[in-house]
Amino acid sequence: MNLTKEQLLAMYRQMWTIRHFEDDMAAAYMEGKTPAFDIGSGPVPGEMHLAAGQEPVAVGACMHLRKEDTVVGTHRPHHFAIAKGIALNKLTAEIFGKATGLGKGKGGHMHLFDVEHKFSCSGIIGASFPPACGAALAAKKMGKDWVAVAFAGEGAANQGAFHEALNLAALWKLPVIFIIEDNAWAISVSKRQSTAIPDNSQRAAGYGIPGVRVDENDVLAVYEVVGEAVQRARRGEGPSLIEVKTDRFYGHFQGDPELYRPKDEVPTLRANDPILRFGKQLLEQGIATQADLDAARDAAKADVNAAFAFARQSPYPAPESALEDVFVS
Amino acid sequence: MNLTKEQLLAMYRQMWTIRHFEDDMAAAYMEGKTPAFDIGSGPVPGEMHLAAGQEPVAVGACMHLRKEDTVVGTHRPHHFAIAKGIALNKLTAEIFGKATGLGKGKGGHMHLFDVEHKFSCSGIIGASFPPACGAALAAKKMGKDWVAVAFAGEGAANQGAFHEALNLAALWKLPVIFIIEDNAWAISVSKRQSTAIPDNSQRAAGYGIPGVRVDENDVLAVYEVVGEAVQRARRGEGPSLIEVKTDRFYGHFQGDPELYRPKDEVPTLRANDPILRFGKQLLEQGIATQADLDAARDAAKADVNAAFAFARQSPYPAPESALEDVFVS
Amino acid sequence: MTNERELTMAKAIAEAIDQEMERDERVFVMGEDVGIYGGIFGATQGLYEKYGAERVMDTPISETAFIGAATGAAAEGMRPIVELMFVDFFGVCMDQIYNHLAKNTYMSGGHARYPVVLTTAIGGGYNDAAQHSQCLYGLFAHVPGLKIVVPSTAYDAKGLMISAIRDDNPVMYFFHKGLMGLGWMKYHPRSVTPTPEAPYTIPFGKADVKRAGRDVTIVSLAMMVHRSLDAAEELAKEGIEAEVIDLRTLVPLDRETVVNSVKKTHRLLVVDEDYHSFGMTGEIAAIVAEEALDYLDAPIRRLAVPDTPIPYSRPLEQFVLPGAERIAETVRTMMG
Amino acid sequence: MTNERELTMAKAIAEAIDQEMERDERVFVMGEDVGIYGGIFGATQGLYEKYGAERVMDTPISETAFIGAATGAAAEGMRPIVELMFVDFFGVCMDQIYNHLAKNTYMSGGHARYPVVLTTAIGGGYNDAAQHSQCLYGLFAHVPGLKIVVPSTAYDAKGLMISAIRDDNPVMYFFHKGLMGLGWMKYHPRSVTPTPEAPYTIPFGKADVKRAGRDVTIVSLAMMVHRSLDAAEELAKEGIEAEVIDLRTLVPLDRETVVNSVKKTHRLLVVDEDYHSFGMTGEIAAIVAEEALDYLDAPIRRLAVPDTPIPYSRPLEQFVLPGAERIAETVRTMMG
Ligand SMILES: Cc1ncc(C[n+]2csc(CCOP(=O)(O)OP(=O)(O)O)c2C)c(N)n1
Ligand SMILES: Cc1ncc(C[n+]2csc(CCOP(=O)(O)OP(=O)(O)O)c2C)c(N)n1
Ligand SMILES: [Mg+2]
Ligand SMILES: [Mg+2]
Repeated sequence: MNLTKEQLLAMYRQMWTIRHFEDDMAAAYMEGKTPAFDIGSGPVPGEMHLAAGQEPVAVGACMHLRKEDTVVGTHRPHHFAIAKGIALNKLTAEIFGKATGLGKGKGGHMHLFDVEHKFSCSGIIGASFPPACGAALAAKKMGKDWVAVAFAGEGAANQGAFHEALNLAALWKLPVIFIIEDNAWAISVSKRQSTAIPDNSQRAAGYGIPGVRVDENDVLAVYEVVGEAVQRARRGEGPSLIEVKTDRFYGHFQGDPELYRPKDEVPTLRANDPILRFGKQLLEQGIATQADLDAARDAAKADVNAAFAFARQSPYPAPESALEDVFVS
Repeated sequence: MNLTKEQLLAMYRQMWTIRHFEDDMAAAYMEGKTPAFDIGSGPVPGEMHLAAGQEPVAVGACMHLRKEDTVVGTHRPHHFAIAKGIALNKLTAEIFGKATGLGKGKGGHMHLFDVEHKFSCSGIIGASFPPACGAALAAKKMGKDWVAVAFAGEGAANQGAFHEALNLAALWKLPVIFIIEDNAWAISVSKRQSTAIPDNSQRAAGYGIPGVRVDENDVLAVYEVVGEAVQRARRGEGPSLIEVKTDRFYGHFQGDPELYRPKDEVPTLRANDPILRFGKQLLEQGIATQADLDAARDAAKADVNAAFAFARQSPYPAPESALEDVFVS
Repeated sequence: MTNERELTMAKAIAEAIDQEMERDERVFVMGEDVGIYGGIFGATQGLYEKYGAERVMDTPISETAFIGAATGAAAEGMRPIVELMFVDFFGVCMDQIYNHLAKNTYMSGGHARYPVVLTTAIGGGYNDAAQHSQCLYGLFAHVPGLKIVVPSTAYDAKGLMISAIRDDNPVMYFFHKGLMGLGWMKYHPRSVTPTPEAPYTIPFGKADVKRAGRDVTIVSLAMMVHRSLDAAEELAKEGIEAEVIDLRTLVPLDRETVVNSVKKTHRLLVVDEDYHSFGMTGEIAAIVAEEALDYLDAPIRRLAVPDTPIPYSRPLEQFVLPGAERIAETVRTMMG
Repeated sequence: MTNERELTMAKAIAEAIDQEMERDERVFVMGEDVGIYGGIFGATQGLYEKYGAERVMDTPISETAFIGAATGAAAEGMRPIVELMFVDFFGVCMDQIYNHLAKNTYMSGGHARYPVVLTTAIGGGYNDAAQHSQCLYGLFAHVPGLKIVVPSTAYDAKGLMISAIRDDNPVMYFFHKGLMGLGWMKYHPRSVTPTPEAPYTIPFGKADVKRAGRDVTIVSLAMMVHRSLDAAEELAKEGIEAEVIDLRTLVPLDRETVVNSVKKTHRLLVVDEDYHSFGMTGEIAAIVAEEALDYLDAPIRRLAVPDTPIPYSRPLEQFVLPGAERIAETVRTMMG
């Protein structure tokens, strides 16, 4: 692993950006929803899927990507969007439903589109696989060494789209990397209840492509494995499938009573916080000082604060603007 | 293989029933379509997909099945229907669009339903997999040792439904057998052009179930492999995936110009006719005499003749009956 | 009715399923999060605890497989109730629904039966955006072979669900999230109604006149029934008496009640939370233009989502969803 | 026009694609059997020979993957033309079409562009039964975000295809099998028309009055335009002059031409090969009931597939598909 101190600290900081973002979003989400929780009230209404705990996947993977590379995310998209480099202001404003948001308030939390950073996502499970193939196909046709990454949850690996896209990508040797976040749950349904084999990366054999499982929720482990896949894709050698074990700290969505989840599960996961572990590692290996770490974390917090302030201060879109943008002209 | 002479001759005869049926159907299909071919004219209009050459798959597999077992076929369904034991008269009449047909003329060649023999099929590629899982689920719930078989072409193995159904069946240990007919073509698209790996049975590993490839278009080879899968399913040990190499003697549908197909392919395949080979084998092994074989073949031909006569003599449904049967009462 | 216990629509649905599961061993439930979770919108609450994982089955996120499996199980004599979590997700499994479940009976010449109830959640109003807020029942009513049920109250929901389960045909049963009476989503209080404990059925194809009136007919279903009733209350203060018809089922469709009402009121407004064009509002308007043209004293009017995806942001979503005020205003312009 | 060469609709479509592929490197074709085979209905004939497998790509039978890939490629600036072999198969890939291709532009606030042309075959009349004979354009016109093009002649087909390819929005392009002029399927001879060789465009949202008349307006599209014209010829012998409007595109929809025609003729018949209820005929009828109610001298009439799946057997299929005779007869009942 040939990462510089700057790069490692950038990763550390990005993980904190994500964590602060998700934690602050959790708080903002509850505004206007107490004492009586109503999903449609407050400054941030609708469903809210947070990725705290899952930072290693997004950050470890996207560290390899350039602006020209495409990322397609999921219904739980903030960590991917942040890791891909989307402007925090526009991202936050979109989730607050503001005119200054990525989609002028039309998309919302599950539908973040950034043409400049080539990011999109979808609330439909399994929907990330096909468009990532298309982006990769376009790169190939245009003779670029761009790659595309499709992220998905372990629950999504049982959708038909997974199979079709993997076959197509393998058949056409497309520069695409399929990354499965195995957080053990698809809402209340565990992986064991939904998936006939324990390890989705083994499904790669059905398409004749490399399949790797990362068994630790560790940013550097992800970085290493995804790095090989990205290099391979850039060299024109085709797709890879990677599954990463990761941890969902919050409920499936905010407000999830989580009755299906063993009581001690979340505390255990949180005790193994991947950001704290990474920080400790940087300290122990003498790569960074506590001051470095604190500065990174503080900078992340400042960024998030600024983005939330921007979002809150931004105006709502004009009601009639709902009628615009069905088609471009 | 513990097949009696009677059983072997029954299989031989059934293969001839299928072959005669398909050949006679090919001829009937062309009636009213010469000199100018018009897909909508003649006594048998619409698309027509024939399975001559693919008899080993249907006959070898269905030999293990009972009336209570379910078979779900494809757009190329005649061989499966015949092997499952559907009354030839009703089958033929349906394809001639007659009131005496399985579906009173409403279904037609791609939509054959026989509730008594638990047979159905569909013109949609990949559609056989899910309902077969459902039949198997029902058997399990009812505490029966019935099995379900889903047939599909090698082209269908790249549909999302394949993946979802295999996972579901494996997860729930359903008594279902997935049998892929690899006739090398999906209309004009070859397996190599459509499928990232050469052997679909390898995809079984992605679901933790047995996967077997039968590399010969041979009825006894199919019989043996499917037998193990059926026993396994009846014992409650779950599903299996089997791919059988087989040969399509006709075009994809009747009228297919087959420009995509190497000129010498069909003659080569026909020179290796699986029925003739099977007959020769029975002779050479002293199981049957030429007279036995001739009698079986003649009996098959007589059955087919009778069915076609029945179909031709049957009346068309009353036009207004088109409005009936959308719902049952 | 005053002494009867009141239920939310979610509880009424779960109770109907429970009673039918008790009555008929062949009834079982499949879907995502229908087990311990009790259904994301509570339609299966309590069933897992009572009947266990064999009869209340959580599935993988494989809608094509498990909805297709419902068809296959029904062919064997089982009576599955299968949940598509949001109707918005139909695109991943529509083939199994409309090319198979819906058509197999016809293609079999009426010989094959598929007693499947396909439940699904509809509706917006809580900012869940373009992929989680649609109604889409018009699209399913357009393709033949599915009975289409869309209740608006707990009372209707229970009776229609029992009818659905006992029907030997595929029934698609749409419940509006904002009528389920959930603890975590605002719901229209009028959806909570007295609901008898004993099982009862409500026949399909019978619209319900939720409010009688002489001046204008408002035809609607699901949430829009209540918005129309709210509007009708406002209008009554101004002396305008609106008749509010709740279609309850789109297939079969009760043309007679609609047409007779228009013959009486001479005015028709159709209100829908589905998309405006090529949907429910057009069909109802067309039927009246065919059968009661000469009775109309004003042009037919329609209010629906104006052919945009459902936007996320609150002011945008509120702009596209028909509300009581806009309904009342539209009626006023028709009275002039 | 008399000196111009005549083309079949299939050739006109293939020529349009060819000319645009020459003009714009970003245009490419994907689909099942679009390569050597030239498309099952000939819409891509000759393209593989000219442009090779890189730009005319045969796909696996994985509609979700390759149609979704078209969306992804379009986002990168490519301009894919992607074929869904029969519209009847939409159920295996509808999610990628309507939740993504159709909605992404809106959800992105208009920032993202998806110049995809999704071609597909429609129509019955040759006994291909319930899963291979549908029209279904009404269903796609119902959900927002897709332009819906349905040509009836070679001339229209070419101009509309070039417009479709140059459009920066998703366009669904439906061609009727019985209008393609195939050697192996009966086709309506009127679909073969003079067709200029030089590229030209036809704007979306402009209906074409295929026959002018004063007595009744017949609104239709695809094959039913020709059946209506056949009926109009019969009716003319009886002194009834029908105006036949070919909508050509459902989204955008040319309401004006329809409404103005009805204001002139005072009678409306809508003819469709799609299912009767909750579809095209209802929408057109509703628009007229909203905008030209007072001009109507007779109840609006609709002719369409009577809400049954398409049956296989010839007498059954002929019974459900509207034909010239039934159209003429319906018009006669409206004139009384
Ligand atoms: C096609 C489809 N089916 C069901 C859903 C409802 N749903 C939303 S999130 C979710 C669970 C997804 O699990 P997973 O893929 O593991 O992602 P995670 O939530 O764990 O990040 C489900 C079932 C959906 N959005 N789309
Ligand atoms: C979902 C779907 N896509 C496309 C088609 C069109 N189609 C009919 S048969 C066929 C090829 C099928 O190939 P395979 O599964 O190998 O079966 P075979 O015809 O070889 O028996 C195709 C693409 C279809 N019927 N359904
Ligand atoms: Mg998960
Ligand atoms: Mg094949």
